[in-house]
Amino acid sequence: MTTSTQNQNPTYSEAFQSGVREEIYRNRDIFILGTDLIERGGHFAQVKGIAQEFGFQHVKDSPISEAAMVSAGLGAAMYGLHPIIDLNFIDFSLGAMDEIINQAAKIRFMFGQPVPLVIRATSGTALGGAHHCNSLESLFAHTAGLAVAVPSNAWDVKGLIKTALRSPDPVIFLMHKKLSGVRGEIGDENTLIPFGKARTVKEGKHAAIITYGFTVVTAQKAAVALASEGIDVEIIDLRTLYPLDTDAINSAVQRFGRVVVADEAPMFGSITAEIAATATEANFGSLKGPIVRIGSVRAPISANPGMSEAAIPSVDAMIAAVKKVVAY
Amino acid sequence: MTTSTQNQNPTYSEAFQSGVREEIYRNRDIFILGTDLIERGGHFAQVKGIAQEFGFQHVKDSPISEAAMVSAGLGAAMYGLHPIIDLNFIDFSLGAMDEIINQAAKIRFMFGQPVPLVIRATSGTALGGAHHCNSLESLFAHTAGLAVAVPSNAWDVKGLIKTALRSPDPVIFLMHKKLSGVRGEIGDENTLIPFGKARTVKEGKHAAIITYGFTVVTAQKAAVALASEGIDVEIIDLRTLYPLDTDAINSAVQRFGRVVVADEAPMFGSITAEIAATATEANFGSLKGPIVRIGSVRAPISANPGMSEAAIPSVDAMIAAVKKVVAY
Amino acid sequence: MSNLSKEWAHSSLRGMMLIREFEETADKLSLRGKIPGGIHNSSGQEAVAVGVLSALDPLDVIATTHRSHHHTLAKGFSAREVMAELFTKSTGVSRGRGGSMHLGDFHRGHFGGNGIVGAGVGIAMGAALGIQQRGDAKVSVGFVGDGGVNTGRTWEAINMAVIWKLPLIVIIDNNQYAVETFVDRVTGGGDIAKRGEGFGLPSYTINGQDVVEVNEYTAKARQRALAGEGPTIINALTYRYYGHNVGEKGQYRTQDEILDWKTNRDPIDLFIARATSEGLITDSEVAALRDDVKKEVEDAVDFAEKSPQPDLNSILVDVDSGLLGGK
Amino acid sequence: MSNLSKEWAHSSLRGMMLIREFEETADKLSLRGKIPGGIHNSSGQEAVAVGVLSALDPLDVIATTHRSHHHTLAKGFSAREVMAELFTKSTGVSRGRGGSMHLGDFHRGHFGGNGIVGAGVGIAMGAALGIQQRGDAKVSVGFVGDGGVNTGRTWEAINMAVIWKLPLIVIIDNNQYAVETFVDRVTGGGDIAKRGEGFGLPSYTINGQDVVEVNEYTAKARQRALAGEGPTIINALTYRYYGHNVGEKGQYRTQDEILDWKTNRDPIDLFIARATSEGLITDSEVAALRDDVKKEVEDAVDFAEKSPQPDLNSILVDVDSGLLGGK
Ligand SMILES: Cc1ncc(C[n+]2csc(CCOP(=O)(O)OP(=O)(O)O)c2C)c(N)n1
Ligand SMILES: Cc1ncc(C[n+]2csc(CCOP(=O)(O)OP(=O)(O)O)c2C)c(N)n1
Ligand SMILES: [Mg+2]
Ligand SMILES: [Mg+2]
Repeated sequence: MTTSTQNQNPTYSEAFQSGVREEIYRNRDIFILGTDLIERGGHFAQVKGIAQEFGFQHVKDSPISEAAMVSAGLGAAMYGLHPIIDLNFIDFSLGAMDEIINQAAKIRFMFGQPVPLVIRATSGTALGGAHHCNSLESLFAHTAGLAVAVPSNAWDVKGLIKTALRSPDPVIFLMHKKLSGVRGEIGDENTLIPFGKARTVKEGKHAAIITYGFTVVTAQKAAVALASEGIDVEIIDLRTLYPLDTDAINSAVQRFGRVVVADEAPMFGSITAEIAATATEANFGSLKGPIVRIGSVRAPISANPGMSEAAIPSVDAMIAAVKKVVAY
Repeated sequence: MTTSTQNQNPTYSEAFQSGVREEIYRNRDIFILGTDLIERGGHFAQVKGIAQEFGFQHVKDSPISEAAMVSAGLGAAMYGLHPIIDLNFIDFSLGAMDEIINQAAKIRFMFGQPVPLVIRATSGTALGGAHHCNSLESLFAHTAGLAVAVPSNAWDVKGLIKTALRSPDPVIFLMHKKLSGVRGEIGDENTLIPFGKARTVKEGKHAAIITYGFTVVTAQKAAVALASEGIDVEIIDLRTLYPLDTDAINSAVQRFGRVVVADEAPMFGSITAEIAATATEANFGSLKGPIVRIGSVRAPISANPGMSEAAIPSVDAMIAAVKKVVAY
Repeated sequence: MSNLSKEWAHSSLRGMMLIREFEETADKLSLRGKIPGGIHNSSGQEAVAVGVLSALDPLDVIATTHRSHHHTLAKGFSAREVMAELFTKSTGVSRGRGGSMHLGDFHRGHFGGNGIVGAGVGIAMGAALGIQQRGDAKVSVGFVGDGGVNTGRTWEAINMAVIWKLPLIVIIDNNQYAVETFVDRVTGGGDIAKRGEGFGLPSYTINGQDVVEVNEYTAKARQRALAGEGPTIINALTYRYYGHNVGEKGQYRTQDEILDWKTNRDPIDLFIARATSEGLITDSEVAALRDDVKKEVEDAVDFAEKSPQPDLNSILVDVDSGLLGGK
Repeated sequence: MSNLSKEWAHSSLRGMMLIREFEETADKLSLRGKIPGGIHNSSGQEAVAVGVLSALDPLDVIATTHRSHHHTLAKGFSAREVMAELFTKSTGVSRGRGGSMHLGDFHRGHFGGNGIVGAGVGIAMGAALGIQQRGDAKVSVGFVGDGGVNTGRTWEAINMAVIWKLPLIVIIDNNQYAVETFVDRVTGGGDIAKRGEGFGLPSYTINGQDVVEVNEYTAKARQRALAGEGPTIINALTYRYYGHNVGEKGQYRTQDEILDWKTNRDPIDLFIARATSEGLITDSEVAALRDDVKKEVEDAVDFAEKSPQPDLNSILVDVDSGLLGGK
């Protein structure tokens, strides 16, 4: 998907802008609400220029009130609009969990009426310490009523946000902070990416890595190193955690019988457990050995870069995991 | 553990009172803070009489301010006290998630100093509808820095709360609403139950059910029915979800090779996935077939009793799951 | 001569009587185990509900609390669909899934009761934002209890409504107790309206037992909201006759206190007295109304009893739209 | 004759100068990539930090925000241990794990900076409850920014402090912007002290550029807290000279505005002028202090540079005590 004219390609953040712009053209009910969006365009420039292009009605600068931000979006969505609530860092969603988990997620079930609401935030481990590096995706994926997107590249950001903005359901849209500036091709205005459809990043012969978000990059690096040792590993990028592409997962297990599931959330209780457990139950006979999981250690993320890096799966850990399953 | 003098045994709620009372005698730094505790003794009478016995300093009636309740406990714990923050229903913790997940859980890691804080709440599926029936235990267990207790009977309630009140770490203490009135024997003032040690509810010969909380009752009923068909199933009650008794889990997998993991949280992404995935990875060779999970459907809980019941694992579902693993 | 119309007086009185009859009946049914999970009885608080809702347009939005039968009936929902919901029957307004705490129908401007204290104000604020974004000539009303004013989310929402001048009215259905906790014991400053003023919006403490006063303040707040001037808080002092949840008694308030409110400040009695003395209604008309609401509630109970349970196979329906590929 | 002691004047001036020198130095180091994750520079806000902390006892508790170098230095933490923490070195006050936003040491009454806006007030309130439970003669101070006063958690905590008369002082380190958002655009009512009054506690808006005024109001609030009369809010108006995070500029405020504050309202200049005119300090003493803090910060940088990184193998240490059986 990367081309030789890479410099002309937008960044991951700009891909978000692009998708949102096109969708506002189609649907004037869309607006974005969050802190420091109008001038600054958000902490990651993810909505830069949109207020200037479409008017202030489409971009609202909010007080620091995460609970009210989400309930503003929620009430407006119930009224028929299609808000994007930009929570900046996903860490701050912890101040709006009732609004997300008790309200937004459950309203359709209770009242039979749609909640077309996107909650966007930047996620994942980088610098900034324990309060800015939470990986909360498994909390949201566990919550009935929520869809969860975790794009790993510009193309997917744009295609997935466009789909989210045409969906009547609440979507948690998680963008990884280490990918913000990474450039890549993006689709045109008709390129929508369905939720629940994984992407094969790279086909392989010997084993599969199932992953998402920034860990896709780690997997790609591992794949290169493994190739030099004659191990050809397939990489599957889930793109959304709910709906989850169980077909792609089952197919990988059935084809290889050797599977690594990886992400950078604390491994204990992460979504990789759901993937491994369900795939094992459904395809036990196909497995040459157990699905191997890798993830982060059970610890908060330190502000120290070395410690922060050490917490999450390294390329080496990924290589070791693949070798382990290949050796079955 | 039930005796013939059952009527003299305290209820599950009274067992909590008993443990807290004894610990306040030992340690005057303990106090309880929550709504409607002094007169009413809490919604489930879980602290009834304690204010009258120990004085108002040990029981504080709070405004409806879950975030402030937890931060009150947190700051007091950092100062050296040992608060019990009573959140009434665990559903209301969603209004204090930042205080629990970002603050209480991470402080020891960041500052190297203890946070002796217990957060108690009633949990699980019963009547009351979607906002009063969340099963959030996997969110807490996934969070580094938190311990999570999920007692299934009066004995364990008392023994575990006593241990929690002697621990320097934050503990989420989840009591199941359907067990509140169930009577059982309790230990004396020196009976502490360690965290991370499962209890064998019943030994068996053919397979094991690993579970906790109210689902232990479901498992017991299933075991009786299965016995009549000649299937002797072991039941393991985890008692705490973090620390998790991986020794007991591994032993069960190794001894039987046929294991069911069950709880009543929505199954997608629940702690049963962690248990199944990790146990499979560690004991693949011992398994006669995949670990089978049962849990609740991916849906909010309805106020309608029939729908509410239908959402969680029935005795029949438990029986079917055991038969499935026994048939491997 | 009265400044009230006969029509308004009759309909408001009937509205309050219907609520009272409904709640008294539901209480007994709940005690008899007919209503799963109990109810939060609003007997005594009728004037707040009817005073507010009679000042609104049918398409205005409300979002409310765990104690919301009165708001829902006053919004024009039928006793049948509300009672059936309490019974968690499929004919209930939330198809039996919501129960007593989760009555609602967005198409009719009812954005739901709520199991979470304070949440209704946030939702109402969001609806007000939706109204503003669309440029509609409507207002949104968020109900909250005296206990709910100590939740942070309530003030976050109010602040947002103030800075954006949203067409929001916050009604504090102030029955002076949160479960067993007296409002003054937990409310810093003790003056909820003053809190509101600190957040920059007009805030009035009014007599919530006087349906006319409630109506007038609400109408004024509605005008202000429609004029684009922003939100208003109305702190309506009232009283609940029953325990927090059905069957609860407790020692936190005296029998004398309860009796005093019932005898001297009952909103229905007060309004009957006024309407009668102002020649708006006769004793026999009052009696006829009483009969009428009694029949309506009897019919509602009958309807609820006979209605079917929700289909247990529908348990995964409407978790999400399915359009994103869930299941 | 001045009512200030020479000793207080010298130490307060030195405190402010140290902060300024520290921040100017840290800013450059951060731009050079020495400080992982950047910093929130408090240059311009020195009088709030020094004014508050000089009115407290060393064992009083503080809990603060993402912008907390000034509070931490004013609390008496050495430039070495703070700078080393910014470098995320093992010798830092939080062993390199916290970084710029998470400075703290409970034993010395510092309950931490915080990455979450508003969280410090809640923690300080909890500490105040701890103090009250123990019957200690201490107070607890929670810092929060102008942006932080729109978080619900802040008002929940304040309410709790009011009803229980907790020994809490809330300092609003009001630099008038939250990232790029001007306080008036997002603060309903526009008057933070009035919000406080609505919650029932004395609330003062004061000149945060005047270290003496800040000190006096804090001392008064401390007396009130120690006397068991409860919390106070002090809304101290100040200004940050740099961008929100290091290196940030933005168009949200004019260069004129920044220049005006720097030229006409600089807290250090103002205090030097006063102290000099009141005969508390001489020009050469000022110059000596300047030299002194410069050396202290140089030494701190040197210390930080030379300090070792945290041991990567310690990553699972202190996640929990291990006593409950976790790893
Ligand atoms: C966030 C939250 N905390 C606690 C509860 C439990 N609870 C339900 S109603 C109630 C009291 C509410 O009091 P008030 O707001 O005055 O309303 P009232 O019941 O008097 O109508 C409480 C504490 C809840 N539902 N939600
Ligand atoms: C709950 C939460 N929301 C948003 C942020 C992102 N953020 C960090 S600092 C800041 C601005 C805070 O402004 P203010 O309280 O005035 O403090 P100042 O930066 O001016 O010192 C924001 C929005 C955060 N850290 N926490
Ligand atoms: Mg009340
Ligand atoms: Mg500020």
